[in-house]
Amino acid sequence: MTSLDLAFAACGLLAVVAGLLAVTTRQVVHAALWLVVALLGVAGCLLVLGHELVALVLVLVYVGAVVVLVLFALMLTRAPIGPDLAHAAPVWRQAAAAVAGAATTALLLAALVPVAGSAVERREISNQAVATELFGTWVWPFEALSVLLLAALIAALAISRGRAGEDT
Amino acid sequence: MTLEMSWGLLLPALLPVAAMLLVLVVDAVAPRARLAAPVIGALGLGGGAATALPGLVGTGPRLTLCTPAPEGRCLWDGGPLTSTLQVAALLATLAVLALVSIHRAGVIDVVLLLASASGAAAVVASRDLGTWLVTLELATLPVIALVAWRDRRAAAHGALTLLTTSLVSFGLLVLGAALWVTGTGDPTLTGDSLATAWEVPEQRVLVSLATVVLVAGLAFKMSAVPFHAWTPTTLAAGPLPVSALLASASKVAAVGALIVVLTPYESVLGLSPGPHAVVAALVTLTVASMLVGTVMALRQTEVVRLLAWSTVAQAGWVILPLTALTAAGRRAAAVYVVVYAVAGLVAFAAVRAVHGPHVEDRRDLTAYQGLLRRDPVAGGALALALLVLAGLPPGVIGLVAKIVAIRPVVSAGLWPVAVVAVVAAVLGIAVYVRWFAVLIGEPGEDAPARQRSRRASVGVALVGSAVLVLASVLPQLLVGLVS
Amino acid sequence: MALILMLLVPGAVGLWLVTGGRGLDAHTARVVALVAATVGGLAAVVAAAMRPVVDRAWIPDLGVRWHFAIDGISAPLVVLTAVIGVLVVAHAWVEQPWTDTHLGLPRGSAATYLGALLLVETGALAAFAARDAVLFFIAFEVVLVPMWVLISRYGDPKSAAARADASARFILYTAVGSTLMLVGILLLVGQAGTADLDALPAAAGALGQGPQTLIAVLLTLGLAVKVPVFPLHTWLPAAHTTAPTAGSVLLAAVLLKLGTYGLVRLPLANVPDGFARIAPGLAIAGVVGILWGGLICLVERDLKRLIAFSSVAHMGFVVLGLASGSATGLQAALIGNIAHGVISALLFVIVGGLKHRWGSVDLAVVRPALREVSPRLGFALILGLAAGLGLPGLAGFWGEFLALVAAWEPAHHEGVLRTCAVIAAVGAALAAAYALRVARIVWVGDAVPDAATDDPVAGALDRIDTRTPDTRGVELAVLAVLVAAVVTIGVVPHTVLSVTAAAAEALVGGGR
Amino acid sequence: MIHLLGPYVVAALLVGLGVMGVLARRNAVLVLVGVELILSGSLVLLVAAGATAPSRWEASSVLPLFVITIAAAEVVVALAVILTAFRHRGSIDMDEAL
Amino acid sequence: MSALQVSYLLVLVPALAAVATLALRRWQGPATLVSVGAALVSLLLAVVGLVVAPVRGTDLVPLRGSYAVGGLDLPLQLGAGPATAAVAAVVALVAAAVLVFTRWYLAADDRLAVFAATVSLFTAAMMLVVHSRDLVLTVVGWEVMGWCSYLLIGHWSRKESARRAALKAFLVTRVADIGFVLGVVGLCAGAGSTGLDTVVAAWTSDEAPGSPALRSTLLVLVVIGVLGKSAQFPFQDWLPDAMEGPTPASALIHAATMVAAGTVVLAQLFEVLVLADGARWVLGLATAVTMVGAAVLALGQSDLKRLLAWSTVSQVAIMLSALATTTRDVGPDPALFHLWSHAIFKSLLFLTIGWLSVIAGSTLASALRGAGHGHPLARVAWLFGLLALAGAPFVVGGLSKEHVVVTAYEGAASAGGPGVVVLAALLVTVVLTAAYAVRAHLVVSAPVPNSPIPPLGPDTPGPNGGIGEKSTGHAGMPSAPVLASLAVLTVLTVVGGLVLLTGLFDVHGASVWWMVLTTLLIVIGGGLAWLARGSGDPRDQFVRTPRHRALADSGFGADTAYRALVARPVLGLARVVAFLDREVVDGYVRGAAASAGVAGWLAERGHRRESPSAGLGLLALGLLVAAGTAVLTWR
Repeated sequence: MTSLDLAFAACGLLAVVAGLLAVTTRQVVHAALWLVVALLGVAGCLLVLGHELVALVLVLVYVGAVVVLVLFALMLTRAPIGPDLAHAAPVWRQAAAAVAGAATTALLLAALVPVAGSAVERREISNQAVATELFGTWVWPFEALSVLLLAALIAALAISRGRAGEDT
Repeated sequence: MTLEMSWGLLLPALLPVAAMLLVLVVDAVAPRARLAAPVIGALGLGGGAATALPGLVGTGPRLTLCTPAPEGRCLWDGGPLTSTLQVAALLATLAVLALVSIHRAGVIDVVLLLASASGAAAVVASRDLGTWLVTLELATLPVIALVAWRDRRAAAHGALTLLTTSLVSFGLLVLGAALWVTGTGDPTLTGDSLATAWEVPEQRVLVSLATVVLVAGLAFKMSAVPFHAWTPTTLAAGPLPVSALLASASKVAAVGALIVVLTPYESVLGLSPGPHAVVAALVTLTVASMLVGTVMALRQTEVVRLLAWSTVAQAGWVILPLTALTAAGRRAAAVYVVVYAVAGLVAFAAVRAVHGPHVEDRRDLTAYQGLLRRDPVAGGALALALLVLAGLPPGVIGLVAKIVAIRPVVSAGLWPVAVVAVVAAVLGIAVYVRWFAVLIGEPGEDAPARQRSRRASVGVALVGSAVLVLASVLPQLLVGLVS
Repeated sequence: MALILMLLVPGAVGLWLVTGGRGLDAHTARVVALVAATVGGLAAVVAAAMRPVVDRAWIPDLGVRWHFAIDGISAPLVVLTAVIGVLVVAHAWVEQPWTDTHLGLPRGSAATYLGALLLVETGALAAFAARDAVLFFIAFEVVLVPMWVLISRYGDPKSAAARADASARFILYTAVGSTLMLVGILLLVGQAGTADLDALPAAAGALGQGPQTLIAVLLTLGLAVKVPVFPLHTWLPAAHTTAPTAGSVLLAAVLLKLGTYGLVRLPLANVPDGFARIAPGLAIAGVVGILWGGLICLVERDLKRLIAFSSVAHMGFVVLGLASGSATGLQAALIGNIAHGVISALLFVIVGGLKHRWGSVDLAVVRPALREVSPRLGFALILGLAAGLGLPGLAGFWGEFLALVAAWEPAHHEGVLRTCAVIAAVGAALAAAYALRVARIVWVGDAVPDAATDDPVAGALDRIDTRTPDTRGVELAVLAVLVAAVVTIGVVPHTVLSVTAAAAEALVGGGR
Repeated sequence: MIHLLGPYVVAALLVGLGVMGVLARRNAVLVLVGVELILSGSLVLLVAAGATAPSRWEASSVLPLFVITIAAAEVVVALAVILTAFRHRGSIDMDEAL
Repeated sequence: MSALQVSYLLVLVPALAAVATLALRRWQGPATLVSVGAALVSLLLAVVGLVVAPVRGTDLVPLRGSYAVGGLDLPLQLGAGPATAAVAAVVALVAAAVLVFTRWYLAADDRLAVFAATVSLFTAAMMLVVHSRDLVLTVVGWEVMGWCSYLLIGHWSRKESARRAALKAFLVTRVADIGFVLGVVGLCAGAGSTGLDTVVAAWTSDEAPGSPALRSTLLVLVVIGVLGKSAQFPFQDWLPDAMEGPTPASALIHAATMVAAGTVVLAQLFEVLVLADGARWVLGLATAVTMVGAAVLALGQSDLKRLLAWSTVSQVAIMLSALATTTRDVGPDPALFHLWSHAIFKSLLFLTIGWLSVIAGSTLASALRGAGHGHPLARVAWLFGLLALAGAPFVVGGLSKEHVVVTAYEGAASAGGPGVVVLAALLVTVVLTAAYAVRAHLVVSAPVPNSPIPPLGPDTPGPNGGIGEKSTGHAGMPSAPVLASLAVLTVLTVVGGLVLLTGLFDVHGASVWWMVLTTLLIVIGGGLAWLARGSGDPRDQFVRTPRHRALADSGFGADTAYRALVARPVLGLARVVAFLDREVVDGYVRGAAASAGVAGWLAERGHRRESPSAGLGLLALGLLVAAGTAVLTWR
């Protein structure tokens, strides 16, 4: 158990607990807020693992943009501030979902734990190197990503503007 | 880092993007020019397909985006198989563009189609997880928008279904990718990267799990059972051309992506495909898809739903040869999906020619009573497509495709799966012959009136039929593409 | 050249008739079809005599070639198909299913009907001539859709449900068989490394016992549907009952032959050891079929169904011959095949004619004696029945007798096959019983009441058109050809046996 | 020094929670939340792979960036679709049939 | 002309005549002329054949090489020997007489030509059996005869009893033929050839292709077929029913062809038969039972034609019994000799009763009383025929029967086979035969004038189920050719025994003691019948109650037994099978269709809620399945 392990455990615990609350809370707005907490926890994990850039982007993009959008969407779809009884899933389904989630976790653990091994030295990741690779080797998918973003933008615009009545 | 890059190989994916940008620019400059967008779009798609053609005949490796030797890996493979799928996806999108019909196609339609096409063209060529993930989503995301952006309740519902499943599938893909990187330490989907991980049993398990998760994620896009639930809803609710796109170009892209994932296994598993997790997952998918899809299609009377369920069944047929995890199987899957895409497009085009653009029409089987007599062109094309799908001569190419699909499975010793395929094939014949019987019957009184603006649909149906006839006479033209 | 002509002319004309030529009036269509069938038939006869070979690449990646040739085993079948092809087209002058309106609905065009006939013929010819396993399968499948059209579209005009049921049964059932066969073929081709039927036996001979048996099981199961072998026969009666006369004739005389021919060509020739392993099962299925068909014929009321079941019984003998594994058995199967082709064709033409005249062929309906009201038709019927029961001097005898001899002295599994021979001989007596039952009811008019006045069915008798017109014209010609064939094969079996002898010897490795 | 067990466990738990969230929720927006959890679990996994050994082309850093971006794009489209659906159906209840 | 050529011609000429007659059937007169002419040509040929008959033991040279079907040789040869030449001659004679008679008898029939053609074909088939040196050809002739008998018996198809009799005749013989065909198949398959000489050589050699038990079994099978064709117990009942056919047909079937064919075939296979004790026992017991039973039944018939039928059964049993008892040294010729003599006198009897029935309008004994008055030739023919039947010394029948009796005695004496049983049966039969022969004579020559019974139409059965004869429309005086043929037959009946002088039949001399004994027995039998003659039908003295008469007329109820033991179970089984086929075998087809339907219904239920979350639910299912398979199968 090293200090890094401890730090990671703390962040991880935060992320997991917040995630649990995010998927179980009855109040939809709380769910979005708990997601923020969970994502912050994940960002912390990433930091502990040495990937500051990724952690930063995660916080920026997710917390800064995505969750805000989610909140907006919840508002626009008239989500209640209190517990959302209209969308409460039956208990059996929640139980089934829990079982499915647990099964997934178990499966992943069964595959991952054997390769975990003992403690290893954390590698310093230089943003320089990441940038070089990103704009060197990965330039092609990076450009494709831009096209994707453009397409998503147009798509979102088109959808939200709509086109009345006419059909292809 | 320097990348060796040959632009020629990238053009099939780049040209649609260029066309897309050009459409946007033209639209910004001259918003009145309504014809500009479709024409540019068609040129982009056609050009992309044309630039992929050399790959069909070329020999030798067509790799690009390679890092320097000795540890060099290539991110892009433009070989014959890839080129075939690219041409198929691009031309299928072109056909869908035609189905949208030139006058109605707005800028947004064209842009989204082009984006999707470029994604499809890119994903089949990609050999690394980054490109693969990005372009796969590029192929998918615009389609969701295409389903949704028509302002209708049913379309919105279909889009919601498609969206949620697609989101989850994306989550699975990312999870699979993460597992893959964890297992191999390598973001490329190549035999080399797999081979190193294969040495260590724990990593082997991890990699297998990664592939299973990736396959599951892709099964969404291919609408394979049990990841198919969006298919009937979305296809029936969305606009017909988009359904055709989902059944053709999207399916080609998904199969291409699946082939990319499975190719590495040829080097490690191909020789002895025993009870391996990947094989088991594929067998489950193919068996379930073939059976459930056909059985459900057997009960449909709404033709688009019937086609939707037949898509599910055909997804099983596409996956069938892949269960062998051999190069022959990979090629067979490509051949099959191309044949299916063409036949499916012809069927959708014929349906559109019969019913016109109005989804609210009663698209029931009874509307096809005696179509072959009333409307020999659309009826004939539809009949041919149905026979091809059923795999019955004179749709010889459908039969050849079935032979092609079963062959690798049998060679790999998985003949029980082939026997299941027999059952599915027979049920499939029942599905399509049921429709065919309606077609060749006598016209009833309550036949729908002939649609007026159907030139584009009929054209697509005819071109597709011509391809099918040609391929039936000379199957080698198609079968030989991928070898 | 002859081969190409034989396949191309009927095929192309048939395709044209069902697509472009649908608008043709009935007379033109018939003439066109007859010319095509005749040219194709002549070419087939020439090809059967000259034995040309066509061999060129078709799908190199699958190793599939356009490889057509005719050898001793296929030559009689090719000639049979050619003759039957001409006859069924000629029969369109007699029975015109496209004019059989029911409920006032027209039923498609003459051109489609004739085109479908020609396509079936083409498919059968191609299958008999194919020398490539995969090509054989494709040709085998070609007949499905046109035959389906014939049944579902031009079948019994009375009941649409029956047509739908029978045609669906036909296509699905046979598709099960053919697809299973495809799996077997692909397994065989994959293991042997070639699809060329000439090279396959040598290549497949080296396979081990396990693969051979598996391949043989798959192939035999698949082909047994087509033959049909008990208990896979239930599609046949429905199809025969519903199909128009020409369809029944084609079905019995040509399509069933595809099954036995396939059994000879694929499992027997290529995986002999595997086939020998499952031969007892096949033989048992065959003799059960003999008894089964014979017994049902004793109580069956519908004459067309009855003849269909008798086909099951006759094919049982063919299967028994094949299962014996000896050259004698193979020869027996081949001549039995041909004989059944002409006999059942003859019977179906007659019964189709009767159905046309009477409206139904229910044996429970009282009708005047055929020998009284239409002697020529009656003569043909009694001859057909006699041939069907295996009367020596007519076509049916040789196949049955030789099959019995072969089963008595088989190449393997002597105990099982001898038992089968005994049971098959009992089945031959059943054949006599049902043939005479038909003769008694139809030919000599058993049910004619002596005094019509006090008979409850007298009312029914009045409604029946008792003036059954005798056969004449084209129908007479068709019958005459078939009768001549039945007698010729019966009196001079060597016309067939000598053609098949060398090939049969070669197939089973030179005698017992 | 760090144990890799930690990241693996966290990733597995997050993915499991995400699956649970996706399955248990009827509100379409909250399904998104579940998906985000699956994605973040996968990110942890990806990053952990690169934290100890150099991955080829820094994939363990680059791929998370890609994933985050794609996810953002998806969310944009998803929310648009959800809003459209809400406009037409009056609810975003996933259990509501057409 | 060699004997071989004669034999080929003897087969071909009637066969071609049949085809020609059939082709000319529109013109009845010329058509029948063709067949009669052909029959006369055959007769001529047969006489030539007698002259050129090869010396015993000469090998026959095949005309051409043999065919091979797989491992089976098919020589398909014909051949001739002294005995076959004699049999062929009598067949040709009877056929010619029958055809001549037919032209007169059926002159008014609209299907006369077809009948004549069938008779010609029948003759050809019998000639084939007689001359066959190949078992397949034997089977061919054998079955064709069966078919022709079906056609001939059923000739008057407007009559229900004729239809039924034809069906019965064919079916009963065909059932027995199961055995015949199987036996032949076994013999041929074992020998690898169908050639008679090869088969005999193979199965009599030391290295026979099968065990003695197998050989015996195969011959038992052949014997079963022979029993069927020759109407022996338990297949006897079809023959009396076959009297429903026109009388010429009966004459043909009874005298020279069908029922006698079994004797010919067994004679051909004699070398093997003597080695097969089982077969000899079966044959001997069956014939012993048959000859006595049939004679008793003949005595009790109310219908004289049926009486003749039963007498045929009995006489054929005598022929066959000779084969069962004869030793290797004696050979089959006593049986063939009896065949020869029986053919002559039985055809004479049948043709005479045909003539008489035309006069009387029926064949019932009550109708025929005194029918011989006014037709001396008929009476003479009838008398001599019956004499021969009874076995009076020196007429042809007496001579041949004498040889059979001696053969049986020798067989019994050499202590092998069923000789004793057969001998006892023979002696009983001699008595009974004499009795019914005397009875038949008494009926016809009774002094009571013929009571005018109106001629019966063909479609209405006579009283008591008797046989209605066809009204020919003429006064009952046959044409000159018919009279001539009757005269020839009568003469031959008297002097036919002279054939022994030609050496065609290889028979041992008869014993004087046995001749005396049988004569005594004949006198006893005939005397009893004469004493019991009474005022009406002498039968009444033996069979007093109507119940017994009915029993006799129904042949001890064999028909009922056939129905109960064979027909009904088979039909019942057929119904069961039809049911099974419909409901069980087809069940899996419909089951498959139904299960596809049910699966579709279930799947549709599973997809009924097309809500977005349903898809996610399926996803969970899929994930669990994938996880399960992954865990179970990864390696």
